[in-house]
Amino acid sequence: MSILGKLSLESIPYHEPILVVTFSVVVALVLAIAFLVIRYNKLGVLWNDWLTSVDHKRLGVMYIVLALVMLIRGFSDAIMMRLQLALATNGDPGYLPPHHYDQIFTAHGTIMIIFMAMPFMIGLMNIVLPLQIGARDVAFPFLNNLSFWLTAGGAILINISLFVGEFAKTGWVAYPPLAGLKFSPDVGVDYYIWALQISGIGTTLTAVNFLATVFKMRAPGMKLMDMPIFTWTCTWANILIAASFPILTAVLAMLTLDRYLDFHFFTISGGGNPMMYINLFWAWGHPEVYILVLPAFGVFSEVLSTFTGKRLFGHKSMIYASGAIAVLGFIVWLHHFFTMGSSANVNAFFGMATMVIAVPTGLKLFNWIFTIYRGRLRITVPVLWSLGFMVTFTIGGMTGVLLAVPGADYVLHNSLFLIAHFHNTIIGGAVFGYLAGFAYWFPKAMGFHLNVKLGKAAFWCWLIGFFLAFMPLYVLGFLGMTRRLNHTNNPEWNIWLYIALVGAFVILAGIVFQLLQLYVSFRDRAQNLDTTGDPWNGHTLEWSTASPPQYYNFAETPVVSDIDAFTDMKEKGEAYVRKDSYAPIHMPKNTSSGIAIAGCITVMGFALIWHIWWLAALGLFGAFVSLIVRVYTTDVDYYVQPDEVARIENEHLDNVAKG
Amino acid sequence: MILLLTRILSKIALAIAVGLLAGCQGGVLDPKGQVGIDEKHLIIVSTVLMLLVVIPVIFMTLYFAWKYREGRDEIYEPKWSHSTKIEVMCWTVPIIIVIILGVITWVSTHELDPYKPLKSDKDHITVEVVSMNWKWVFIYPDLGIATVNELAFPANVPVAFKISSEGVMNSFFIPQLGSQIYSMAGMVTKLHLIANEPGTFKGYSANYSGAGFSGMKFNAIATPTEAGFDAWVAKVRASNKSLTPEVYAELAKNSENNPVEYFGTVKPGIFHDNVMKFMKDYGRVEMLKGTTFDPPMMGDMKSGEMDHSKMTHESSEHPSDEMKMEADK
Amino acid sequence: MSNHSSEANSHGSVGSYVTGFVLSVILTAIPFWMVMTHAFDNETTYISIVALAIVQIFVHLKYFLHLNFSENGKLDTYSFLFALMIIVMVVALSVWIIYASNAMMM
Amino acid sequence: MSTTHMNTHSAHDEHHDHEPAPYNVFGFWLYLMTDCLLFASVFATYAVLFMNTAGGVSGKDIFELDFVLVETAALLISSITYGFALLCAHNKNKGGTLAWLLVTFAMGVVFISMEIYEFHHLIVAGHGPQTSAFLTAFFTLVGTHGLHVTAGLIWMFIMMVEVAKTGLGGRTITRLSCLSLFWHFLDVIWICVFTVVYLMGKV
Repeated sequence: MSILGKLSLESIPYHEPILVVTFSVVVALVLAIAFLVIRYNKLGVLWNDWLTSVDHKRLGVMYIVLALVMLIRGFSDAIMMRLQLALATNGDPGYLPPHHYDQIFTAHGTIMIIFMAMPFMIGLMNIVLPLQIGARDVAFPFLNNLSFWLTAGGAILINISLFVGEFAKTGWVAYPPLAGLKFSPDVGVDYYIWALQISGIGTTLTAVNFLATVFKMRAPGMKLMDMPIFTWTCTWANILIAASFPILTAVLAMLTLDRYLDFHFFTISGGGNPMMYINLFWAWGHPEVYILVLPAFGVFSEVLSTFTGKRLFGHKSMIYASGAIAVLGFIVWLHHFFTMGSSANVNAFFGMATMVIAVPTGLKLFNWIFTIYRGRLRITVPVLWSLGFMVTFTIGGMTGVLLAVPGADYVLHNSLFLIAHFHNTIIGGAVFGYLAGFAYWFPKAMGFHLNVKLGKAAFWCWLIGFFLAFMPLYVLGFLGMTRRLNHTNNPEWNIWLYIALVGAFVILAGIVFQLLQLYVSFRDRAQNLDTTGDPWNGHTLEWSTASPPQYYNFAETPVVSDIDAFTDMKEKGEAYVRKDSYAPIHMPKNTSSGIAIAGCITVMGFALIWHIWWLAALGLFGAFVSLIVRVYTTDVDYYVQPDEVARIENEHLDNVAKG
Repeated sequence: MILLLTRILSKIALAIAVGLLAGCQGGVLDPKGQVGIDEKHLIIVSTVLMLLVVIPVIFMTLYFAWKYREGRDEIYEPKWSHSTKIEVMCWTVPIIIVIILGVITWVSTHELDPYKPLKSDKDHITVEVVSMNWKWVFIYPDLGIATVNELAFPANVPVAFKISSEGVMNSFFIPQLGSQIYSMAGMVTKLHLIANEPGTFKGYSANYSGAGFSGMKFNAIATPTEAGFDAWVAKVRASNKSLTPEVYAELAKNSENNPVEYFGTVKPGIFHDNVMKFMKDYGRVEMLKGTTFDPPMMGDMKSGEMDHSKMTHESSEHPSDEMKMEADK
Repeated sequence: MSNHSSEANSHGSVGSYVTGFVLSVILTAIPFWMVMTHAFDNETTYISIVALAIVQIFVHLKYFLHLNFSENGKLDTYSFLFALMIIVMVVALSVWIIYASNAMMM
Repeated sequence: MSTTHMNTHSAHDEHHDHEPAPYNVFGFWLYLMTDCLLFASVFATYAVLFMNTAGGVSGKDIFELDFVLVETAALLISSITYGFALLCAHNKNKGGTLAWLLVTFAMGVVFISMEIYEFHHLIVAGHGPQTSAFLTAFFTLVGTHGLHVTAGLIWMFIMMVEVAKTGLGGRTITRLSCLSLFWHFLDVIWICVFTVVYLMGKV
């Protein structure tokens, strides 16, 4: 074997025009960004203030940038698939042969879940959660930076697969034996494994980090049950991450051993049992869905409470409902494979357990409804997303319960009905929530408002596009169309496939409006500054800081005595009080160790994909050395001096007074 | 804005309703077999039950959002955040519906268990199904014939499918007849279906299995009479091809969009042999009664294995069975 | 005020370590003896070794890992108990699913 | 200052390198909980695959309980010696800490050497992890524990160097406490391993 393992010039798909064009565009974009950065002399800023930052707010912004970039990537895949299915009817092969098409739907699923939704949710959590509990930062700021770079490393790997080698052709669940070496001898599945493994470890570390933050660093006076609801739902999500991602790590490691060392976990010879992969995969995969959607539930709660100018209805029952969803999430995973053929008792048990989850979820909907009841609802962009969610998600929940009835699932499983259902919950639930959170907290994170008109345009395109794109899939499911088909030959289906394509283009318009909104808002930011730090008359502590928040968050740790801590302070006249003197603030220094460690691990992942063993060993060694260097570096923190704090605080308070 | 939303939604709902009523031919809502009919009823009943909550929720969302929007002179109670009455209602209504659904689920899951033979005064026809890359092989052990990508049986006669795979996992699915079930190498899943009326129904693999997956289609022909079925059998028998282990191995190689093929003769027990070549690797140890690893199924499993040797007709003479015994030692 | 005082409660003493050690030696020796000598029938042996293992795990948790329900230590304990609950659910249900499937498919 | 919260508390601290210990230890404990789940998955897999011997050897044929008993003894002894090391560390007894750490390290090495010997012995005898699903699951489960012990040993070695060089500062004690959790946690895993794999396999 050569020094580059399996890697050779033939691994570059230069004969595929679509990929070559994509590659050129990506290279052009990267060069353009690099040019702009250098032209405006921002390289230092980029490196010192962002890439090496341990500040949770900046890491949050970087997570969301990553999520948006991956959203574009994943959505391009979606448009290509819809186009293929609209073209490849009546026996026409379409423009994407299976070899390419199969990679696209695999990449679409993997990217949207692991590299779009997860970073978006973790990004919002990063920006907001420490502020909401009145903390200076997370418990382990450096670890936070490392987690981000591990996630980014995974994202980089999965995108490299576009241009070097190929991605998995197994579907995003990568079931063996199809994902085993016998049926997938190429590097695609290895890209899948290492991208997920590396980012998954980053995610686990994030959960540990935020759990320690929440349990140990709350502002004095804030009891657990008094934590803001977004913090609570994120906490449940983190508990789920900590409890479920290790299962993914384990199952991927087993698949790795099968593929690399000829082990027999899931092979069909040697006594391996592929059903165990399916089982463990979904033991992670189902909680994963709740990891995505619970924080979104938290966003809607915050948004509705803020924009009705009203306390959230049933704060406690919201917390318990989220907890019930989180715990029950661990006893329902079999509903992803009722049709595997386990016994009727097993299927019935898991079906009924799944339905039980509908109760706390339904309760949440009622709580939101009664939060609006007797409020003063301001129809802002975040509220539109929330209302759109409540309507859309209810439908998704209903179809979900239907799929939880094994007898119904026997005919709906793996059909487009299933595809429609989970897009209904993930888009209508999670993504709408993230976009609501994006609009809600944008002024807080960036210091200026988003353009409202474009925001509303984006919302309506998303909502209408969603219904156009996915309601036809429900119909197609009833018509018996199964998922992951490359081409079809059934005239009954055509019209619905065309409508779905139109829907995808309407969603595209929504994404374009969203990007346009970012551009226009940035261009006009001088007119739309948020000077007070509290643009929506918010309830929770993040609104008590400036926009964007001071890098140390709070000059003095706030003392909390109510669920709506900031409303309480405003009512008591304790908000915006000028202090005579401040204490010095202990802060962590930025560090490049996170990039170094995650970079080495990413190199190791790439080397393992291509069987370049020496490079893999080098990467592992590099990561170890970087870690040791970091651990024994003593110059990791500094103090912000009181006069500096006083200057920043007074400037903020002056702005508030003016506003 | 909200009004617009409702209008759009109602339009879409209307479109779907019309579409479902008018254009639902050939799907799972147009079932031609008892299993499918039961499942359609199950879908409808469950949906209606859930609509009891879903419609009020959607209505209340939009109505409250409209009624309590800013600028209208409605009651405003910023600190109102708890009402035991409402909370009790919010818990009980969904709980009641879920209990009803739960009962339906329990009963229907046992009723529609794919392993459960169908009640009928006629004897089952047994078909052994093997999914290969990328085609379906149907073996009629009692008739000694086999086909590729074409399945036939008389209407109103229950069919017992024994399903396995030659490698990758697939899912055996004839939407108009009802349930699907996975096909896995080294495993035999079972499915019982019946056609209540004659016709040609489309069959698919519902579980993605690689490049040629889209072409894994077959026609399931329910002949009007048993005589019609006999004629079909005679047609297959007329083929001079024979499904021997060598032909089977050749067939198992990757191929896409296979045409229909008939085999007039079949080596007896070929299905069993090919399942066993994977299953032999499963050993057994004595029962672990009274431990943490004491699943109630262990007992069933033993009998399941015995069933298995019963299910093939001349199992005892198979060399593969001896291999299994060896593995079991 | 001081971290050290709160730490001091939780890192044990020579006495507690020795107690834990002696208990674990006993709890290890018995199951090994039971299996190595085949002194009992299989069923009794299975039940006993599992029970002893569970007891020994709790001995380790108490004497070596210092889990307790004090103000400082209860979070650790609760997080462990939660993990334990998830483990029991995941392992038990996984085994149930696969054994039931095997039983149906063989 | 009325507040005694950790956040502001640390601001008054004189030592720059003093990290608030409870965060770290609690954070590390949470990491260990995630590790628990990882092991649980591997255990579940073992429970599912242990019968699938592919006609090859089963646990009854290859496990040697007296050997495992010695391994277990080594690990158990290393537990109490690590406890003594930690007690010494809290009493600022540098020499005692180093000595007990060394004993612990030696015990760990004994354990790992025996495990490597066992693995090597099995592979040479033709019972490698590629032979059957049972052996795959066995090697992976026991090997994952072994890898953790190895990582613990590397960490312990680094800590010995740290203690020898810098003494027993607050940060070092925190790290020793984390390692203590790790080391005792591996004991708990080992209890499950010897019970589920070796003892139950041999009944």
